Amino acid sequence: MRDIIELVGALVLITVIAAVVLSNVYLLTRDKIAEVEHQRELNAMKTALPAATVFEQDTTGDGFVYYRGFAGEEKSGEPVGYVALALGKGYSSTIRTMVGVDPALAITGIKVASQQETPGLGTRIEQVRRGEEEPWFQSQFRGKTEKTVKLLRGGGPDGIEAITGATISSRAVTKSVRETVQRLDQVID
Amino acid sequence: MADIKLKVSSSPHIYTTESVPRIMIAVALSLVPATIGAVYFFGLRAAMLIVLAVASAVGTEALCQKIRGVPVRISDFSAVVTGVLLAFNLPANAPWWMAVLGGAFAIAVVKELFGGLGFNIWNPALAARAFLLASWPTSMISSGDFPAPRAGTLSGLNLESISQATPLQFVKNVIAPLLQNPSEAAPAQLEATRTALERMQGLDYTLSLFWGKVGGVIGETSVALLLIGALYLLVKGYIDWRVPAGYVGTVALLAWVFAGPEGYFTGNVMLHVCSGGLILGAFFMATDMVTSPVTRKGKWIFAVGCGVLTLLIRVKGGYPEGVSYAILLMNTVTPLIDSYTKPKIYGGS
Amino acid sequence: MSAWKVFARGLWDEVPLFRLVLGLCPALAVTTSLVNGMGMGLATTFVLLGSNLVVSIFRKVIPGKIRIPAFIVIIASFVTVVDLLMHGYTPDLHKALGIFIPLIVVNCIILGRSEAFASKNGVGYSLLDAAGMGLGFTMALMILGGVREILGSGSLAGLPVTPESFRPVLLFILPPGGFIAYGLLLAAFNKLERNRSAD
Amino acid sequence: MLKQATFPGGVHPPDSKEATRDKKIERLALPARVILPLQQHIGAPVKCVVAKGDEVKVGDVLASAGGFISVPLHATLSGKVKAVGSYMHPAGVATEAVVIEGDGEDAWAAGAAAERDWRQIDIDQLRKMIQDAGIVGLGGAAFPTHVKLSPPADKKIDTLLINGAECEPFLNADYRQMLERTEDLIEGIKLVVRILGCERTLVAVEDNKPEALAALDSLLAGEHGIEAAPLKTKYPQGGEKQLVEALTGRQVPSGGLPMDVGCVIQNVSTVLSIYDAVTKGRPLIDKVVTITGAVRNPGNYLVRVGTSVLDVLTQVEGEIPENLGKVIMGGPMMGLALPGLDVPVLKGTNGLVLIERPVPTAVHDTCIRCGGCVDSCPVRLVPCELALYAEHERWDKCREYHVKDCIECGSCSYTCPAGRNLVQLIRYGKYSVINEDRQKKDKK
Amino acid sequence: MFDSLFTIAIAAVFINNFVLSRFLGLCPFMGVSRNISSAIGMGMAVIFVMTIASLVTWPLYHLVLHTYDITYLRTIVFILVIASLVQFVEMALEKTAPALYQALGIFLPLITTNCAILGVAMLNIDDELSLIESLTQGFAAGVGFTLALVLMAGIRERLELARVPKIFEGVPIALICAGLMSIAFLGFAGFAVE
Ligand SMILES: Cc1cc2nc3c(=O)[nH]c(=O)nc-3n(C[C@H](O)[C@H](O)[C@H](O)COP(=O)(O)O)c2cc1C
Ligand SMILES: Cc1cc2nc3c(=O)[nH]c(=O)nc-3n(C[C@H](O)[C@H](O)[C@H](O)COP(=O)(O)O)c2cc1C
Ligand SMILES: Cc1cc2nc3c(=O)[nH]c(=O)nc-3n(C[C@H](O)[C@H](O)[C@H](O)CO)c2cc1C
Ligand code: SF4
Ligand code: SF4
Ligand code: SF4
Ligand code: SF4
Ligand code: FES
Repeated sequence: MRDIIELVGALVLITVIAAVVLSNVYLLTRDKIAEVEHQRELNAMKTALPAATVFEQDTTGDGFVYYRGFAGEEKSGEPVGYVALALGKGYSSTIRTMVGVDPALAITGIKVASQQETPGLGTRIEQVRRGEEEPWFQSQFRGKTEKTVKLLRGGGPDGIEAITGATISSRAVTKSVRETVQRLDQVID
Repeated sequence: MADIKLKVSSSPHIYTTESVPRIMIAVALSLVPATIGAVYFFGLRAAMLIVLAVASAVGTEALCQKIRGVPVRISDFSAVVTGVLLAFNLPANAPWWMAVLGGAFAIAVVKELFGGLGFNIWNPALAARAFLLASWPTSMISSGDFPAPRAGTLSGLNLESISQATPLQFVKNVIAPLLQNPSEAAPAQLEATRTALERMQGLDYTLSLFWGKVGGVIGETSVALLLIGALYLLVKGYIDWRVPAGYVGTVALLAWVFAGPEGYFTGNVMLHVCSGGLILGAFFMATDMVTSPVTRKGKWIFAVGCGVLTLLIRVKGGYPEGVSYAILLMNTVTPLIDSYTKPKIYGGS
Repeated sequence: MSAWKVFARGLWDEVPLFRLVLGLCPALAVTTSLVNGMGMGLATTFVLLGSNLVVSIFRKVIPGKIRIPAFIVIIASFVTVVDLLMHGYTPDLHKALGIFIPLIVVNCIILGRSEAFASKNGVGYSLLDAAGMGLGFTMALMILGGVREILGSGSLAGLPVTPESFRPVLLFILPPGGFIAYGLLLAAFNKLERNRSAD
Repeated sequence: MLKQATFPGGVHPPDSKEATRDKKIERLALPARVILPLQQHIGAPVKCVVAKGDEVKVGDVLASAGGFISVPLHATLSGKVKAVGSYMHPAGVATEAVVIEGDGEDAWAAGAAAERDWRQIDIDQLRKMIQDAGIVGLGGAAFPTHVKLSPPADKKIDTLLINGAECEPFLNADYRQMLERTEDLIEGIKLVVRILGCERTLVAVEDNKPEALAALDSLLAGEHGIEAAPLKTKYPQGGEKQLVEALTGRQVPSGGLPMDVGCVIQNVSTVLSIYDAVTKGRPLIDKVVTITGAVRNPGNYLVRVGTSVLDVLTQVEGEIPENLGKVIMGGPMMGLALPGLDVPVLKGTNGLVLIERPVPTAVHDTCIRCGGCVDSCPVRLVPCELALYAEHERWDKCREYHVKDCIECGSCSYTCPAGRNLVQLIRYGKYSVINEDRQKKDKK
Repeated sequence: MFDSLFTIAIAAVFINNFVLSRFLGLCPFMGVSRNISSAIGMGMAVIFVMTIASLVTWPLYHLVLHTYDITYLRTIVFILVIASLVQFVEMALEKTAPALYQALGIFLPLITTNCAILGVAMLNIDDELSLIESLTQGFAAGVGFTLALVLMAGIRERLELARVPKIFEGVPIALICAGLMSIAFLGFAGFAVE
């Protein structure tokens, strides 16, 4: 019995030492991690609404979360646009897309935040063609409005060209973006 | 006189006249009608794909056998069968190199690594198709750009306002989404969709599937031509009737019960039976003896399992067709089926 | 055994993944690219170094009966440290490796080295052993990641390395391709080894 | 007539019986010399009671039974014992044998050839007579017949099956005897029935021998409890376990004997030998042998046991064909390929099948899992797997998959399109497992 | 709720099979798949341990670690808890159910340091599942593991008789098999289970 107590004591001791060491490492890295997470989110929002530098979160009564974006350092004055997360059921995953609009509700940009579609098909919603900077599918959304965010063969100014072989993913993004724009429309008035 | 040299060997001293090459050649022959059909329907491009797939399969077989240091036995014709069946599973506009890579993968990875003829667990042609599908999905999935067969159309329907696809893809990827999102569709499209569904129930439609007026991969087009070959194999006893009977029967039954446009017991059985490569798969690929169970009971289980999985994938899964994966999955289960379906021995307790 | 031998063993004779088939899950799950493979390898190396160091220092005071749980605690601590550091300083890699960073804790290589080596040897040798094993593991993961990335994405370390007309073999970045690539590499390694021992 | 009985599995090799089907049994002239291997039965070894130089008459005992499960060996020629020594056996190994040089007289030992009425003899005496006549099962197994006719008291025998199936291709020895000695056969059956006291007897004949069935039917018309039973023509219909299953629906338990399910099986020739032994005091000294295949004078011949195959063929053919490639003793499915011609005809020999050069051989390929062997195995084993396990010397697996139940019928090998020699491999597995068992037992 | 549990179960068994597509539990998958009977034993042991690990770690995380804001101790706490749990189960089984212990006992020690168990505990947290969902995922992940393991065992029993090239014998061919199995399991991709 004494053995056992001794052994358990030793183990507890080791664990406590480990916990103490870890809590220190945790404290050292906590701020950095928080910053990194914040930065990640900020980057996505900035891609969606390039004009803004700071964002202010707001939540509607029914739980819809959106952000007001401001140019400059201060979260004050007239917002240069709004950002919200769109969720669409794709082919094999829920596609999460950050959507930005200007005050006139024209889309300023979108950024797919996460998706697990089929490599080579659905994942092409994030494909960057060689020699280009931006994912071509997402860049189509810039300047579109609620009316023109819809799949259209050939794309162009009046619609979004679907990805061949991945209409379902394309539709999921397009539809969820449209619905989010509609949502924002209700909110910002 | 007594010093005559006699051959001593263990009994029995007589044998069946069948042999592996004879069986394989028969299977290759049985595929001739469908091959001619493929060239008729899709032109020389289909011929090119078949030739390339066969050449690649046979070449790879010879090469692998050389490397392994075993006698080269390409004359057993099994690689030819694999090559033809692989090509049959490609769309007519597949790039030429896919036939070559597919043939090489089928033989090198799926067959020779396991020790060659008789030892492979998975159907080489189907595993290669799955490899091609996962690697270059855009070239293997019809996005309305599979070529239509001569004298036919891709979906078997001539409708203006909705996009074309092979029948099951049409149902799954064109019709279903349109019906689910009516707001996105133009009224003309919805109208056309309803018409399409209606026509797909008709006898005319089944007949177009039967004769080969509907698109798909190059070997599945004409049910009639496939059945001619299958009949020959059945008569020769090279394929076990239990497998196609169990497979097609299960699909038909389940399609009738579950796979209707509305509600149970409204399913269009003939659509499910005559399209999506079921006939090709059930008669020529699920029957590959190497990769299916050896006992009769096992064959029944295998066949019914293929049927259930095929319909499950078609109705619930991501793919419109399902035959190739159903067979591959049942290939995976085959060793287990074999070990649990050993016949009860004579006099056993 | 010479110091060099202790170190070099992990690089060839006992290289984890090719000779000792252990640590399979991270090896297959994260090696869709060279960088991921390297990241996983280095993270594991860090934990190996840390745990071997601590275990060898305290090897005489840890009671034999609770050796294994004690080692696990030590390993888990270093894993947590790596997890936190990577989260803060290499966030993208942290995201890509996901759950497989904390799972380093169950990597048999690490517990195996603590048990088989560090608990019986001095600090210097233990560190060399950890470095050798860790680098061997990293190397193996990089080879696997590199091969899969070139074939499956047409790039290496994110840079395009194949001609424009090459259409990547997506299978290699999918789960089946992981198994197959590893199987083929392992066989190639066996072949090399057989040639070597034939000489 | 019963409906044609059969069993599951089996194969249909071409029956090749036409050449000798209608050939009456002919007696061959006495040979100058016979070689008589001492051990021609399964069971306890015999004791040789003659020495070089002894004068013997036909029917004299050369070796006496070594126990209950054993039978004596008799001289099949009158003359002088030329040697007792090691001679080549048809199975390809040298064994102890007695060689007699004939005096050309065919003088019989005293006591032989006396007429007796079997109904007057008591049953134990009958059994003794059968043993003393050296009778063994002539269906192939050469098991002492009197043992089979002495079932232990706790085994009630209700059915006697007379095996006239002769399912091996080419052979007609049993068939010819059924036609030519129908009445003797029926007397013999009644004799056996008396020994066993069973109620029902079925004389089983494949339906490719309608004449034999008809002959039996007409003679059995008024008989009570004995009837002819037609069988579907299929190999190995004549296997005893298959017969039991086909005719009674019972299965002999694995590792058991037919008497465990109330049956005794006797071959047609065996019954006739019993009849001859009891009523005429004639020991088992000759045998009807079908000689066929690549020969000019195919036929059914009555041959003295011990005559060398060379002598037999020389008498039948005049000279040995130049291009002789293989000689099978027995049928082509289970028979032995002879190592040479200077080997004797044995008690159990029922045929010699000659094959010309080039001898057809199977191409050896890997198994393609066609399942043909599985469907054809009358024991319902999985030969393809058993053979692979035997090839890899996995005795544990061989045991698990019942290798010991294989009856070595060869149906699996016959049917295999890949030409795999399945029986050979399975036999290897079977005897290795039996050896293992024996060693284990010895240790205990 | 039943629907979501069903979805989780189907996903863990077929669509994202733990072994074949999530790459968890590969070492025992390779190590204990040589014959069917031990594969079944191992599988049962894993199902058992995964379920109770899910049952125990979930409250531990949500009620203790989260509440006191020490979630960074998750790895260390989980691994210790799982290790003791396995030990405890082993002892309890030995005392109370010797027959079951006979069947599963030899596999339990192998399981302690197996990433599939720790993995499922962590995924339950990362996927933000409820307790009952975690239990479902734990059980189903074990079933998925067992399915893959038993199928693999069947295949490997047959492979013993195959003429696999020398350099592929053993682990390499087993990996190729796992790859082809995983290709076959792609057939479950995109299943719409809801
Ligand atoms: C293996 C497989 C994976 C697929 N993955 C996706 C996908 O990620 N995204 C998608 O939209 N459709 C996916 N699909 C569905 C088909 O590609 C479908 O044909 C397509 O969505 C319809 O687009 P289309 O109108 O351009 O043909 C997948 C289909 C298969 C067989
Ligand atoms: C595969 C096989 C086929 C056989 N075929 C015959 C046959 O056709 N005729 C026959 O009398 N015995 C045949 N036998 C032998 C019988 O099984 C059995 O031993 C015999 O009929 C018993 O009678 P006996 O003791 O008088 O020989 C065969 C045995 C085997 C294993
Ligand atoms: C009836 C039958 C069907 C066959 N089906 C296929 C097949 O679907 N795919 C294939 O690669 N080979 C097939 N083969 C050829 C051969 O059996 C196959 O390549 C083996 O799996 C190789 O070991 C078939 C052969 C026969 C006799
Ligand atoms: S942790 Fe252990 S069990 Fe898991 S992969 Fe690594 S070595 Fe294998
Ligand atoms: S396994 Fe034996 S019993 Fe079965 S068919 Fe072959 S030889 Fe006959
Ligand atoms: S008959 Fe021959 S090829 Fe067919 S399963 Fe049996 S052993 Fe294999
Ligand atoms: S403990 Fe588990 S992971 Fe480690 S080697 Fe054994 S089975 Fe594999
Ligand atoms: S790393 Fe081995 S079980 Fe996952």
